[in-house]
Amino acid sequence: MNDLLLAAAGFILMTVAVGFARVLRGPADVDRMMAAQLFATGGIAALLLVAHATTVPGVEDVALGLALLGAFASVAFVNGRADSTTESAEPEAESSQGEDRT
Amino acid sequence: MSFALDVFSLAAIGAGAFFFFAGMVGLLRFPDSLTRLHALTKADNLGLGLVVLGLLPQAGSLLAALKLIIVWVLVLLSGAATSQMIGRALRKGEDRK
Amino acid sequence: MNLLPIIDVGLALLVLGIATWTIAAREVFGAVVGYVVYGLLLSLVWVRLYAPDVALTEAAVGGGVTGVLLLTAGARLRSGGGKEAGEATGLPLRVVAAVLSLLVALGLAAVVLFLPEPPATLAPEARAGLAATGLGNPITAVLISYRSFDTMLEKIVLVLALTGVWSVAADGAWGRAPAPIGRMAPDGALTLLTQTLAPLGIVVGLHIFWVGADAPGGAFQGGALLAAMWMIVMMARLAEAPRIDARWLRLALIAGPAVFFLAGLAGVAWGDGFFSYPPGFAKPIILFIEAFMLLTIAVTLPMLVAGPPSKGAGR
Amino acid sequence: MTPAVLAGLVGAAVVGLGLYGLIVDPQPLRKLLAFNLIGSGVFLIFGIVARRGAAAGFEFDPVPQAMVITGIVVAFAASALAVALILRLSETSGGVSLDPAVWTKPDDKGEKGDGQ
Amino acid sequence: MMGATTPGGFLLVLAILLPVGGVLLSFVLGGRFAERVALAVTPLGLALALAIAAGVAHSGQPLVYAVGGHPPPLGIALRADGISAVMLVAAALIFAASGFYARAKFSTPPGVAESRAPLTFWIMLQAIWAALTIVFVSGDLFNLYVALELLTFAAVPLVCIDGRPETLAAALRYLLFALFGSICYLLGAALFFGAYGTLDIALLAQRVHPLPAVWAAAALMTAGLLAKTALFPLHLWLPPAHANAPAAASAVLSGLVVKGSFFLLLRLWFYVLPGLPAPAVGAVLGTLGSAAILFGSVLALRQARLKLLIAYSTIAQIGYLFLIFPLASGAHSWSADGWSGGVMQILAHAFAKAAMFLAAGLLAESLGHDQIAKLTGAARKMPLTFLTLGLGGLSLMGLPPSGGFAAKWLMLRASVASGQWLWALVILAGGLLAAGYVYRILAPALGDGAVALKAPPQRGREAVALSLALVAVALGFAPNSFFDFIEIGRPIVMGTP
Repeated sequence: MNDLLLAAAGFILMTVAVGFARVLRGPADVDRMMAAQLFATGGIAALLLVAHATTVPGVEDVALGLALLGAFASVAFVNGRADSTTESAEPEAESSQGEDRT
Repeated sequence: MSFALDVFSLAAIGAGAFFFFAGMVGLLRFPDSLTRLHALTKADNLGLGLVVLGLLPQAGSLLAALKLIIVWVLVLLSGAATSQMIGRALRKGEDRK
Repeated sequence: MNLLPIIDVGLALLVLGIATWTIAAREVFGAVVGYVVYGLLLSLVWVRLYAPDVALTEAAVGGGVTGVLLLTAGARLRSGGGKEAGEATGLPLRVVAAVLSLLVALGLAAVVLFLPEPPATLAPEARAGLAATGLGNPITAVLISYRSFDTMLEKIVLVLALTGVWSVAADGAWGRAPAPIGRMAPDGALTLLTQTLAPLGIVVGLHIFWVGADAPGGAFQGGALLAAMWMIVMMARLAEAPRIDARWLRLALIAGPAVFFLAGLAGVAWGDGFFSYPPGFAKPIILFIEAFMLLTIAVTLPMLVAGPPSKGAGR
Repeated sequence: MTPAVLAGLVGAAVVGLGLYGLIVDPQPLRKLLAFNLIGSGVFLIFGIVARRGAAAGFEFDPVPQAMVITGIVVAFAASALAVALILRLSETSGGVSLDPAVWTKPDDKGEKGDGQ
Repeated sequence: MMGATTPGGFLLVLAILLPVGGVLLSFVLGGRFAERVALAVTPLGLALALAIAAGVAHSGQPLVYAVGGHPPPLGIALRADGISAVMLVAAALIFAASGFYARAKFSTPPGVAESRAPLTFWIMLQAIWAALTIVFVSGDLFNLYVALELLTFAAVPLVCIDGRPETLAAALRYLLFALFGSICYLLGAALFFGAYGTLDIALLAQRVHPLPAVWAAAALMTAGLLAKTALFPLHLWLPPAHANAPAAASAVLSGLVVKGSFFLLLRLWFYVLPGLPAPAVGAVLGTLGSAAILFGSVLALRQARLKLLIAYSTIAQIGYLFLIFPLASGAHSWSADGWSGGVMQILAHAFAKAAMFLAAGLLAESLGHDQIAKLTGAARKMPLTFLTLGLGGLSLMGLPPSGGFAAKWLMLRASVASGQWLWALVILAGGLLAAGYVYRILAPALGDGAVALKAPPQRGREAVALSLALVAVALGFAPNSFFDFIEIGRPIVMGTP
């Protein structure tokens, strides 16, 4: 049973690793973000499987943390790229940074 | 009984692994970002969902099982919302890619 | 169990590959994406090293919050119009650097392979002291009891880092709030996500803090998750960063180290000396200290990411 | 090869990679990223020290693991301070370089440069 | 025993907690209170430092305190020996002087509840004090790592407190060097722990063997600390950082902060690794030190700005410190001279350099610039300031009577007695070069000419700077009992294990 769980974990890990090629290739930043998101989900799945097979305590909590942070990172990605992919960012919030301080 | 549960677990996890594979293929092979996004959401939601489903019978306690489900819900939530945001960003910035 | 080594080797190669990408990537954004993924993979490695506490910290602080910090920085640099590029390093220096790095890596690998046997450890001592603390998680015992002094000073480091971040503000901006880290106009999907995610995340963060006395988790990990939730709320523009001269903020920022400090001194009055907890009361005192540290971490990390006060904000 | 040894080798390699990036990359933000990589490699080496120290019913030695947790928080604080300096430098000088020669908007509030 | 608390050990905790508490209180109260708290902390800190010195002198043994009642290896022990006590007192004096001196520049302006530069300055000043106190008394290598980081985080914002791009770039460069240094140090600590399961200095000293892991750890820690101490060729960050900071901060940075990382090098090689057969290490460090002396002095000779000249002089004077490694190693008859000379050099340079930076700050405020070429005749207008520069310069050159003379004389004796002639030549050459750059400051200033003062310097601040220079001179009269005192707790080689 454990071997099969590990095999599944290894397979998923390998799969998302190949998907990481999208991070390398792009072309757009959103593609990179999507690959990262796939990676996060796959990583969580692999973590759960490996941990179950090796009986490390408290791994559900680690997975919970990773899931939360995955969402957090995706939001930050979208957030960080909003300006360079769209024109709709708030002008005042941003320009206040560059101009007022000089 | 436990044998049947094991078979169920393995089947679900195997199916989950397959969806990850499908998501990866889509991510790499599909021609543009929007269709890739489509492939990705399938893998996210179904792949992890099936793995979690498969692990549920193996979870030691009710709390552990609950946590597994919350993990899935969290990924589902963030996946849905971020893919919508990504989609919108893509639509707005189509010419700038 | 002969599959495990294969997975380990695969994981190791993957970690190395992604680390290489973060160094080699041409653009900052791509490198930071790589770094966040790298942080996630590292937490898998930490689980394989039987270190779930570290895995959580690495995922939350190492990958998550640091990733967002770098990402926000990259975005702000771009929007400020600053050039990111310096002149590229010449080939001779690259070769020298490569050789030097390779030698360091090889030397380090050799040293790691030939660490003296039998392995040195403090695990028995840590086990022996555990009963007196009433805790089940030895790492929490190390952090809040055996080496409490380090932990308190590390909280002071956070206070100093924040003072340092604030200190680069323009003089006229002092006292105001940091510029928003959310850059988008309020977004329906993001608002909805935040409204469901944040409460769930807060529950998870508090849970991880609470179980930390006996299971993996604790104030660091829980606090970092709460911090991430506050940052999401700020990114969704559901709340803005507070003014830096707000009294409640200052109090929250020093609550952890201050309570730690006072608990240490209380040990002088009622225990056996500085930072000794009276027997029988150790666990409640430790949880009390941790509760304030949780607060301080949850408030400090987002403020560190938000940056110095800005003239445009917090009117 | 045990996972601990493997992780140690990864740690050593990551330290080397980060060192290369730190020396070669001219952009301060990328230097910071490289610094974080070195940090994670160092933490991994603490990690294998902890794993080797499994004894007394623990699967790990908790002392070095606790040190890693402290170290991660300190490294984050360092990154935050560096980011603040980098952003402020780019605002005041119009460029993010340690070399004043490439600044586009030299701030003339200061009385003089290096006096060379 | 080694890790057990001794009477008076609690003083060490108090000495650390006082500035730490000051930081927290200043941060939360903010505004004018930061200055008041910092100034209130100063005399108390000096009193504690003196009490610790008295305790060490009285018992003739290091004071020890096991924090939390957990003795090493599990817990952290604080230890103050002779040099810790001396450094604590020196630091307290320099902090008191800098704090008093800085009041004119860093008081919160009226009508404002809180402003940026004063709050930053007073918090960071106390934080540097806290960090240095830990550096001087902690007995645990990881605890010392946290202290090193505290020191970095406190020192960097002081460099760029005026917010100009030059100073921001200097601060960023300083931060990157310092972080690199810390991470190397931490890696060394990981290897020490991996080899021996403890990071307690006294326990490690008993356990270390010449293993690959130990050599690697020692090399990494040394490299990291060299970067933080700005030893040639890792000195690039220092001159812009020290020369651009406000004078009160420069005094602390140049006089004390670089000594913090140097102090850890002493701890590493003379306390953790006395059993390591390492003559080559002494030779390498001595050679780098010699290069720093010559290189730093020559560059100091070529600077046009006074503060930059003083900063480059720091690089040269740091070079002298590293001669302690070849001159004080082992248990030879001459190594006590080398040790005394090295410690005396730390102290003499700390006071002389702090005094000179404060004086240079007064000069820059009064003249509106610090260009050496335009100082002609300035000494007549500001005699006390130039007296300070002259007395500090006396100590840098190593002319009697001064602490610098005592330090260099002892080092010369050790190098002659040990037959290491090369170091003697370098010490003499460095003295000549120092005479050259001090002459460059004083000669035009003493000549005829008319400079216009924007404002006369404040007498009180001149007196503060002068008093530090007088301490540097007075160190030249240190009695033998002083040198016995700094030997307390120094592990002289007990033979290689």
